[in-house]
Amino acid sequence: MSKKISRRQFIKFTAGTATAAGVAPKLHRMLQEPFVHPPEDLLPGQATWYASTCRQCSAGCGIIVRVINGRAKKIEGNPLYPLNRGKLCARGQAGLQALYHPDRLRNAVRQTGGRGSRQFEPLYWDEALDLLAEKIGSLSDPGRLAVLGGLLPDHLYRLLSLLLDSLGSPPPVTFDLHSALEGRGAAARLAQLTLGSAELPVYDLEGADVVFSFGANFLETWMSPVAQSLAYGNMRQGPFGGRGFLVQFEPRLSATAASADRWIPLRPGTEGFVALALGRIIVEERLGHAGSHRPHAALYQDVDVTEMAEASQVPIETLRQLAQLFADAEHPVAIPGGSLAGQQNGGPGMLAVQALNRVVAQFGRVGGVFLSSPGPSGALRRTAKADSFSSVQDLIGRMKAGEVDLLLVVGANPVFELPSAAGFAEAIERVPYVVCFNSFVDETGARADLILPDHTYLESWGYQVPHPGADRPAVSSQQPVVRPVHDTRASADVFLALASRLGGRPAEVLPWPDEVSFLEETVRELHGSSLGAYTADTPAGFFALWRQYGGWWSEKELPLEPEVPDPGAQPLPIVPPLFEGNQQTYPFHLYPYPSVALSDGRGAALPWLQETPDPMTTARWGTWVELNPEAARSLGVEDNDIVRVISPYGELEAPVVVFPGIQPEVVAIPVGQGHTDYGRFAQQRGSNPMDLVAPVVDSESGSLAWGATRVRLEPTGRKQALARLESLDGAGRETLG
Amino acid sequence: MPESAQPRPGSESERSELDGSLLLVERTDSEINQAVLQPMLRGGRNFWILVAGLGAVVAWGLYAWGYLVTWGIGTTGKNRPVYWTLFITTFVFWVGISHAGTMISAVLRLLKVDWRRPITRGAEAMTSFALMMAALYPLIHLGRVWKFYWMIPYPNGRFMWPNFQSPLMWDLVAISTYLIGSTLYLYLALIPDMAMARDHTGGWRFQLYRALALGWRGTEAEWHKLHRALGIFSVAIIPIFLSVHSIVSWDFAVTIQPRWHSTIFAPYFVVGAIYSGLAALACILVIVRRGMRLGEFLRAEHFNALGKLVMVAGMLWTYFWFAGFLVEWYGNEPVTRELIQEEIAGRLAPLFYLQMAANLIPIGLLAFRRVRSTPRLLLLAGLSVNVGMYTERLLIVVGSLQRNDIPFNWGTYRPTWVEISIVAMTFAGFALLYILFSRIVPYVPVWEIKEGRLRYSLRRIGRLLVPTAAEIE
Amino acid sequence: MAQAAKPSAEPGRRWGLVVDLDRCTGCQACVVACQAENNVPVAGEKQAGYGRWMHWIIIHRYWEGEYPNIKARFMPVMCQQCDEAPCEPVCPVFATYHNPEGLNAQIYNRCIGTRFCGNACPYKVRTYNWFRPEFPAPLTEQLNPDVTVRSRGIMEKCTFCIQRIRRAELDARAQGREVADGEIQPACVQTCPPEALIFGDLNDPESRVSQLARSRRSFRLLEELGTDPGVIYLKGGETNA
Amino acid sequence: MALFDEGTRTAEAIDELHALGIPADKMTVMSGVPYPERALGRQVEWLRLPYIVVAGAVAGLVFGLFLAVITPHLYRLDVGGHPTVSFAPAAVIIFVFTMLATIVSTFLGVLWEMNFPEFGPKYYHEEVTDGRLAVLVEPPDELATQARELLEKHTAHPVQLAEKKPL
Repeated sequence: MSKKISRRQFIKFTAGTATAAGVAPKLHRMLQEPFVHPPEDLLPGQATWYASTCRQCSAGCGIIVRVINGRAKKIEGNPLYPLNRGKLCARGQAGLQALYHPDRLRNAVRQTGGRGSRQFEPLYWDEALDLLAEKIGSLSDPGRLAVLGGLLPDHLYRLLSLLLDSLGSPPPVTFDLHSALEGRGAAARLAQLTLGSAELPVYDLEGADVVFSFGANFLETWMSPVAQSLAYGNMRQGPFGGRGFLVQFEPRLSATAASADRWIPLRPGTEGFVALALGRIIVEERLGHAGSHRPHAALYQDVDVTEMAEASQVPIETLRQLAQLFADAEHPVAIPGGSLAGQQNGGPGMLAVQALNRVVAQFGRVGGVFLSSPGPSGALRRTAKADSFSSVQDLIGRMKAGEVDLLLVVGANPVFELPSAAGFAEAIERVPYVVCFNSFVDETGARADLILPDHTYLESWGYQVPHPGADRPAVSSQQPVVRPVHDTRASADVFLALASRLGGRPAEVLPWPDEVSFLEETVRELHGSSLGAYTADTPAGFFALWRQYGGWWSEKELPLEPEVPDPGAQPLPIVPPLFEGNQQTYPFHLYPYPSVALSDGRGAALPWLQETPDPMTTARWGTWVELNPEAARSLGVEDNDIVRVISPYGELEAPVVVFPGIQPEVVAIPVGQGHTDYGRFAQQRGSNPMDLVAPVVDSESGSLAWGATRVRLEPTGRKQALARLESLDGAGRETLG
Repeated sequence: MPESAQPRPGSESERSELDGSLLLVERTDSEINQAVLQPMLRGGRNFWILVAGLGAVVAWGLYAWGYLVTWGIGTTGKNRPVYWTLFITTFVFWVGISHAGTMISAVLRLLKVDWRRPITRGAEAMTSFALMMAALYPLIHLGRVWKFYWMIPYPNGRFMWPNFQSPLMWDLVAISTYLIGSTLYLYLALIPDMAMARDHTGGWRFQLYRALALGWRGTEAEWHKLHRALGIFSVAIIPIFLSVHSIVSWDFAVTIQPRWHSTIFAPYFVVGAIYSGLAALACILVIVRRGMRLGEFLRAEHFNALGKLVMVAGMLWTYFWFAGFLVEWYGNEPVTRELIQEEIAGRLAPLFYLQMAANLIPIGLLAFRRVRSTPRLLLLAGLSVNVGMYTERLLIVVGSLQRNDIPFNWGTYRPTWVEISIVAMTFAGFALLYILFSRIVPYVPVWEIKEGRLRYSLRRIGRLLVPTAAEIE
Repeated sequence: MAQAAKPSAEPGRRWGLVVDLDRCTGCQACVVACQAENNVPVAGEKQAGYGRWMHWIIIHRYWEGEYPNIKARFMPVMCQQCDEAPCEPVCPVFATYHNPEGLNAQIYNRCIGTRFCGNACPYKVRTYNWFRPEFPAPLTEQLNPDVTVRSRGIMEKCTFCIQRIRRAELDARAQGREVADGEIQPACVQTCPPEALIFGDLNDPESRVSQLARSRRSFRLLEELGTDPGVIYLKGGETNA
Repeated sequence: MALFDEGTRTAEAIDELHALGIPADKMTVMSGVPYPERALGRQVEWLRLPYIVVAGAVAGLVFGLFLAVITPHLYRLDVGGHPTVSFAPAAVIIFVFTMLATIVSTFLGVLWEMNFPEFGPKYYHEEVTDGRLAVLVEPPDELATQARELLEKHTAHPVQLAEKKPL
C-alpha cells in the first residue's frame, strides 16, 4: 500500500541525512506495525453469513447474519428476499442485543418466593417438563387450560393449535400491542369486507403518484415498514421518474408525516369523516377521470361536507384541493392506517378510506391496492392471526371467574401490553398456575410460577409467511445462526416433548421428535412448486437451499388483483367517535403511539434501541408527553416540565416535549417504556401510557380502541431533563436566519 | 557607611510621601541582607497553617486528577460540542499571569526603569510558577495523559512524529521555551543573592545556597559576565514572551469556530495577559509585603508605578477588545450575532457584565494615585482585574463553544467537582510554591537593590563621573 | 486551494456518500446499523442527555413553519470526510489525517485526546470517549472484530466503514478485478430502507454518486466554509429533472 | 587581601597598585554589588559570550528548520489540504527553537565563561556580600611588602593573608 512505499522511500531518503542527526527510526524497528496505520486496515478472519428471518415485529423481513467464530456479529437484510431486499430497520438491526443481552434467562426457573417475589430457582429441563406435564395432566377439565400468545412464529402457532386441539382445550388467544397499535385485526376485517379476503393488502406506494395516508405511519411501525420505506423511496425519486405526492392525515405529525408533502392535522377519530368528505366532493363534482361516479353516489348520499369539515377541523377549501388532487392523479391510493383502528368508530372510518380507492378505481391497478399471491397453499398458509382485544377480554373474564387453572404465556407480555384497566394483572392472580415461555423475566414472567425460556429468534427454527406480503409469493425461513448462548429451549420443542410425555392423542397428533423434522415436513410442500426461484432434486436438498436462501419465493412478480365484492348501494356509515372521559374534566385526547425504536415496548430491553433517538422529538431513554405549543402555553409548562396525565383509568407522570406538530387538543405519549421488569436497560424507566387507556373496543372488529381515551394534565412543578439529541437552544432551526 | 548615603532615592516629588524610604538609605548592606533574610527564617504558626491549608487543597486536587485519569474525561463537565472548558480557561489564565514577570524584569530592565528593582524577583518567580501551573493543564486535559510524550519529537519504534502544523505543538514548544527561559532568567539573577545567603546562613540552608551559588565570589569579571548575560536574556525573552500568548491565542484562532476565528486574537491575548499578569503581580506584592514585612523594600512608589502600568494595560485591553467586538458585531454573521446576543442579553449576560465591570472599573480606579499607592485598594483593583480576565477567558473558551454553525448541535456546559478541584489545586499550588519560594530564596533581589542604591549614591565612582543614576546600566 | 498538495497524488479514488434527503424518512436504521458495525458504545440516559452520545451518524430534525402549516425535515449527518478538513491540521500527533482515498482517517491508537479536532470540526460530528465503553457480558460477543473498541479518552467518528472498503478491495484484488461501483456499502448505506444513501467513488465520472453529485439538487453542508466535503446532499421536495 | 568599605578608595588603591607595577591579572576585586565597568579602574575583559549566543541561535535555527521543514517530509502525512510544509507553521516552530537555543546557550555560555559551577576552595571573604570590597593581590615576591603597605594605607581593615575558603 501507498503508506508502505512512502516508508521505504523514507528509509532511503533518511539513510544519509537523518541518521546522522539521530532522528531516523532504526531499521530493525521497521518490522513493527507502525501506529500510523489505522486499525481498520487489519481485517481478521472470514465471516460466515446465515440467512434467517427477523422477528422483531410481525413484518417478517429476511435477514442475513454475519457470524465469526460462532458468534453473531451483525444482522443485515437479506438482499435476495423480495420483501425487504437487503434492507432492515433499526429494530431489526438491534436483534443481536436480544441474543447477547446480559439479563436473559439462562435456564428454566421456578419462582420460589411466591409470584412477584422475583426469587427464582434454576430447574433442570427434565424436571421442568415433568412439572408442566403433571400440571396439564392433573387438570380437571382440559377447558381450564388457556394459552395466551404474542407474536408467535407461524410454526409454533400451528404446533400449539394442534396440541391444544388434541387436548380438547380452547385454541390459543393471541395479543400483542404492536399489532393492536397498527390495527392489524381491524385491517384484516376491512380486507375481508372490501377485498373479499382476510389477507392484508399491499398498497402500491412505488407505483402511486398521490398517496393519501390516513394515520398509517408506514415508514415507522405500521405493517411492513422496511418494504414500505423501500417503496416510498422509489415513489419519491423513482425508477419511473416523477415524484409521488404524499398527504398524511393524522392528529400528530409522525415521522411519516414529516416525510409527507402535506400533513393535515385533524381531530382524533375524524379521519373517516375526512375520507367521506373527500369522496363526496369527488363524486358530487365529478372530479377525475376514473369514469362514471354514478355507482358511488349512493355511498355518499348521507355525507354533508360542511359537517365533516367542522367535525374534523379541516377547512373545506383544503378538502376541495385535496379531492381535486386525488381524483386528478393517475395512480392515487388511500391507505387506512392504524390510528383509525384505534378508535371506537375504527371500522366505519377504515371503510370510508377504502371507499376512496373504490371511487378512483384503484383496486388491482398500478399504484393501487393489491393482494399478495398466496403461492402454494396448505399448512404454510395457516398463519398466526392477531386476535381481537375482545377475545382477550373474554379470556380475562374467564380467568377472573376462576375458570382457568393453568395459563401458558408464550411470547407475550400481557401485563405490560394490555391496558391496565383491562385487569389482566388482577386476573392472573386468580389463576393457580402460570407458565411463561419468554426469554426475559418481563412483567408477566415476574407473575409466573414457572419460566421455560425460549431461544431468541437467532437461535431458533421457523418460517414465516409475511403479511402483508411482497409483490410475489414468499415464505422466509428461519434457522439458528449460532448455537444457543444459554441453556434455553425452543418452545416448539418443549411442546413436542410435552406431547410425547402426555402420550395419547397429543402424541399421535404431534409425532415429530423435534421442531426441525416438523419444519422439514411442512416445507416439503414448497418443494414441488414450479414458481420457486431455485429448484432441488431431493427434499433434503430443497431444505438445504431453503435455509441458504433464507426462504422460498417466486422468481417473478405475481401481484394479485382482489376480487372485490359488490358493496351494493348501501351508504357508507357515518359514526362519530366516542371517547372515554368527560370533555369538561378531561379536555385532551390521549394519543399513544408506538415508538420507532422500541415499538410496543419489546425493544426497551435493548440498549441500542434505548439510545436511538425518536425521529421527531430526538428524545430517548424515557417517556415524554407531546403537547402543542399553544396547549403548553395555556397550561403554563415548557420543555422538560413534568406533568401528571390523568385519565379516568389511571395516571402517569412524564416530562413535556413542546411539539409543534400536534393537534392542540391532543396529547401524544410514546408507548414502550414504563417497564418494571425486563432487564437492566428497560426497568424503572419512563412510564407506560397503557396505564391510562380505557379498555374499549371498536365495535365492529373488536380491536382495542387505544385512542379513545380523554385525559387532563396537571403541572407538577418539577423538571426532568430528557435525553434529547437535539439542542433545545437551537429551537429546531436548520440555520440561523 | 554614612558617607555613601548622601542622595536620596526616588524623585523629589515622590519622596515626600514615602514612608521608611530614609530607613533603607541609612541601612548598611549588612542590615539590608538581614532585613531580607530574617523574614525568610521566621516560620510562624500562621505560616505553617497556611502551608498546610494550601497543601490540603493541592492534595485534594491531585486526588481529583487521579479520579479524572482513572475514570476518564467524562468526570468533567465537558460534552459535545463544548470539548474545552475550565482547564483550557485556566491554562490561558495562568499563561497570562506569567507574562507580568517578563514584562517587569525584561522590558523594564531594557528600559532602565529603576523602580522595578525590588519587585523583579517576585515577578520572575510568578512567571515561573504560573507557567508551571499552566503547563499542567495541557496534560490534565488530555484524554490519555499517559501518552503525552507522543507529542515529543524523538525517533521511536511507533514510527510516530508530531504534527508541527498543530497549534498544540507550537504551544508545547513555546511554553517549554518560556518556562525554561524564565526559570533560567530567574536563576541567573539569583546567583549573587545565593552567595549572599550562603555567607549568612548555616545548616541545610547553607548547603542549599552553597550549591545554588555555584561558587560565586563577586569578582569583577563575574559581575561583568552576569550583566552581559542578563542583558542578552532581557532582549531574547521579550519575543518569546510575545510569541507565547500569541500561540495560545492561535489555539483558538486557527479553528473556524465562530468568535474564535479572529486575527486580532494574538495581540488581544498578549495585552490581556499583561493586564491580568501585572494586576496579579500587584496583588501578590501587596500580600507578600504584608506577610513577610517587606514594607521597607516594597514601597508606595513601586505600587504607584505598577498601578500605572496596570492602568495602561487595561486601557490597551479595552481598545483591543473593542476593536475585535466592533468588527464581529458589524459583520453580523449569524452565529457570531447569536453569541453576542447571548452575551449581551442571553444566558451569558451575567458573565459578560461581570467581565466588563471587573475589567473596566479598575482602570478608572487606578487613575487615582491614592488607589495606586494604597496597598489595600490596589489589591482590590488587582483582584477585580483577575476576576474579569478569568471571566473573559471563560467566555471565549466555553461561551463560544456552546454555539456553532448548526443549531442542532449546540450545547450547554456545567462544571463538575473534578474540574473545580483541579482548578483550585493550581491556584493553591501556585500560592504554595510561591510561599515556599519566598521562604527559601531572598524575595527581594538584594544585589539589584544595592546596585540601584549605589547608582544613586555615587556621583563619582572611582575615576568615572556618573551624571545621573537613571542612565546607568 | 492547495490542489497540488492533495494527498491523492496517485490518480486515486475519492470516496463519497450521497444522501438523498427526498428519500430519507428519518427512520434511524442507519444509526443502529452504524452502531452495530463500528462497535459504537451506548452512552446511557444521563450521558446521552448531556450531549455525550457516541453515534457516528445522527439524524437532524428541523422544523419549518408553525402549526398547522408546519413541516419537519430530516438530515442525516455523519463525518463529512472533507478534503480541506479543518480537524486534521490541528491534531498534534497526526491522529487524524487525510488518506490517499480522500478519507479523513482517524487513527485511534495515536490519539491522545486533546479534543482539538472536535472543536475545529464545524459539523460537530466527532464523538469522544468520555468514559471507558461498557459492554456487559455477553454483549461483548456482538463486537465486530474488524473494528477496534476504542478506549476512554479517544476521539472517534464515521470512517465510511473503512473496514468494508478494505474488505471489498481485498476481495476484488484477490479476484483480479477492480472494485465495482456500488460494491462497497458502508453499514448505513447497506441498510437504509428507502435507499437514501449511496456510496461510491466521486473521482469516477461514471459512478452513481458522481452522477448524483452533479444533480441540480445537490448541495453540501456548510458549503460556504470551503471544507469540500465528501458527503453530498440532494435536496428534498423536488425531482432531479 | 584587603577589604574596603567603598569604591572610591578601592579604585585609588588599585590605581596605585598598578603604578607599583602589579599587573591587572594579579589583582582580583570582589564586591557584593556590581560596579559599573571601568569604575574601579580596571580593564574590561573580552567576552566570548556573544559568539556563543549567536552560535547557539544558529544551531537552534537549524534544528528548528530540520524539525519544521525536513521531518514532515520524512514522516509524511497529509492534513486538511495543507502542503506538507508551509511557511506559517514552520516559521513559528523555527522561531521558537531559535529563541530556545539562544536562551539556553546564553545560560550555558555564561556559566562556562565563569567556570561555574566551581565549588572548590577559593580566596574569598564573607564580608564581601555585606558591602565590603575585597581586593586580592597576588604580587610578585619583590613587591609584596610594598603592596601590603599600600593597601593598609587605604583601608580601615587589616590586610590579611588571603585564605582559601571552600565555596
